[in-house]
Amino acid sequence: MRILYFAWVRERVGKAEETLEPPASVVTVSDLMQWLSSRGEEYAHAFEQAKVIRAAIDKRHVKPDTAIGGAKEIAFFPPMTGG
Amino acid sequence: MRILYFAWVRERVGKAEETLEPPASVVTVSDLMQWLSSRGEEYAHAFEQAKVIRAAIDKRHVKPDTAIGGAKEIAFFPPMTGG
Amino acid sequence: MSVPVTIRLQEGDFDVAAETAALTRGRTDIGAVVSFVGVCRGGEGETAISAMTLEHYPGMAEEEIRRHADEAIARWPLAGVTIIHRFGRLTPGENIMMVLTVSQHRAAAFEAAQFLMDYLKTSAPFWKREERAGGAAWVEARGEDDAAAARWTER
Amino acid sequence: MSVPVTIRLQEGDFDVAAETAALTRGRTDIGAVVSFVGVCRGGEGETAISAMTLEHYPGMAEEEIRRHADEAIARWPLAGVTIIHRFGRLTPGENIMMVLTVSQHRAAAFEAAQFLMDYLKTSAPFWKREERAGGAAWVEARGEDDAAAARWTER
Repeated sequence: MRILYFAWVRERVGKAEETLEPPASVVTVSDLMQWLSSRGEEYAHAFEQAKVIRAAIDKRHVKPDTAIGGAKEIAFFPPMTGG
Repeated sequence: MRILYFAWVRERVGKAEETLEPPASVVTVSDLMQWLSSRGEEYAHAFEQAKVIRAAIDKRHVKPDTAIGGAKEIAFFPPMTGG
Repeated sequence: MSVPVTIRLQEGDFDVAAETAALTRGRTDIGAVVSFVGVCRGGEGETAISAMTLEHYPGMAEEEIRRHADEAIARWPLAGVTIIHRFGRLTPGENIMMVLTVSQHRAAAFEAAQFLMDYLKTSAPFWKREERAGGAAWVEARGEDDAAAARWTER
Repeated sequence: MSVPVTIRLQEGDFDVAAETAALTRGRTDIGAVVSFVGVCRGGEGETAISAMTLEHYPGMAEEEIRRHADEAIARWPLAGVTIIHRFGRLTPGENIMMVLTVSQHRAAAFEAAQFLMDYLKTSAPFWKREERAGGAAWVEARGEDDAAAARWTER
């Protein structure tokens, strides 16, 4: 699945997007954040404030407990500041 | 004192303004409307719905029980419909 | 700092973009620009209007609008207010009036513009007369406009 | 009748007057035109910003704004909505975004514009990064923006 990062999440991870296949044990958005955190220091830093980070599946906002099954694109980003 | 009429009050009275000196018994705005009503059919028609008509003394909205003493200019008009 | 307030009554049209530029040019303290423009509607069928004439009370109209602009400035942290109201004969699609409020943040600009509109509707001395196929008639005041104005004193 | 909705994300500036004309031209059913323009503020002294960069999530930003525009149309009797949001680098005094709502009466146009702004602030995927003398930093979301958005679901 395609994973996108925006704003300071992108800066901390060090890339704007990547394609990853998380293991079957990763069921929810929250699980995915935890799994990503284990992938290295830059990920751990990006997701250390996991409660603050927002997620979208296939371009729609989702809650941390949303299942990621079937998702083509998952994005992680800080609270929005547009407008 | 100068008396002004606007919108349908003006049309019914048949003039936009006039200068009148009401008798001393005319104390309030309401008294003045009653006194004007007695001045002829056109006035009676203009002020027959006295409760609907608004008044201003020297360019400020006033209530019917406001005293008219000292007023230079009194205006009568229907509820406003600008904006 | 004194807040710039412009109030104009005029027969001709106005240019919201030019008024906005005049109020914001060279400033970097403004984050929110809200404008309201009231437009002459035409209606449909037998009740369609062909034109509207706006009568006003010269002198009082400016003073009354200025009193409300001053009140808006006292209630909200505004960086500027411009209000222009036309009078005379207008046809459907023409602009009737505009309110422009600018502020650092949007809440103040939005609320002040609504406050000014609600008060203009109920207390600025203007009267509309509509021309229809069946003749001309003065527009009746709407009870909901009084209710809209009342909400600003209820809180 | 389908309500015209225009949503654009662009790097360049926009022209509120041209957008208003595009939405109202040839129509006589519109009585109220409300526009909001968000402008890049500069701030003062040591905290003054020299520029701001807007990052966005292409694709989702359009879709998210469209969902809210559709909701606004379902909730209020609107005659049209135009929303334009810029991205990229902007300097103080430059326009950031605009919301334009038109309707027969002012209440719908005002409320829909505020609703759209409140939701854009909290749910459209845009992020501001401000450049100051001391360096650049991402803008933090304001709690009052969440509160402003919440008021539309409370009633």
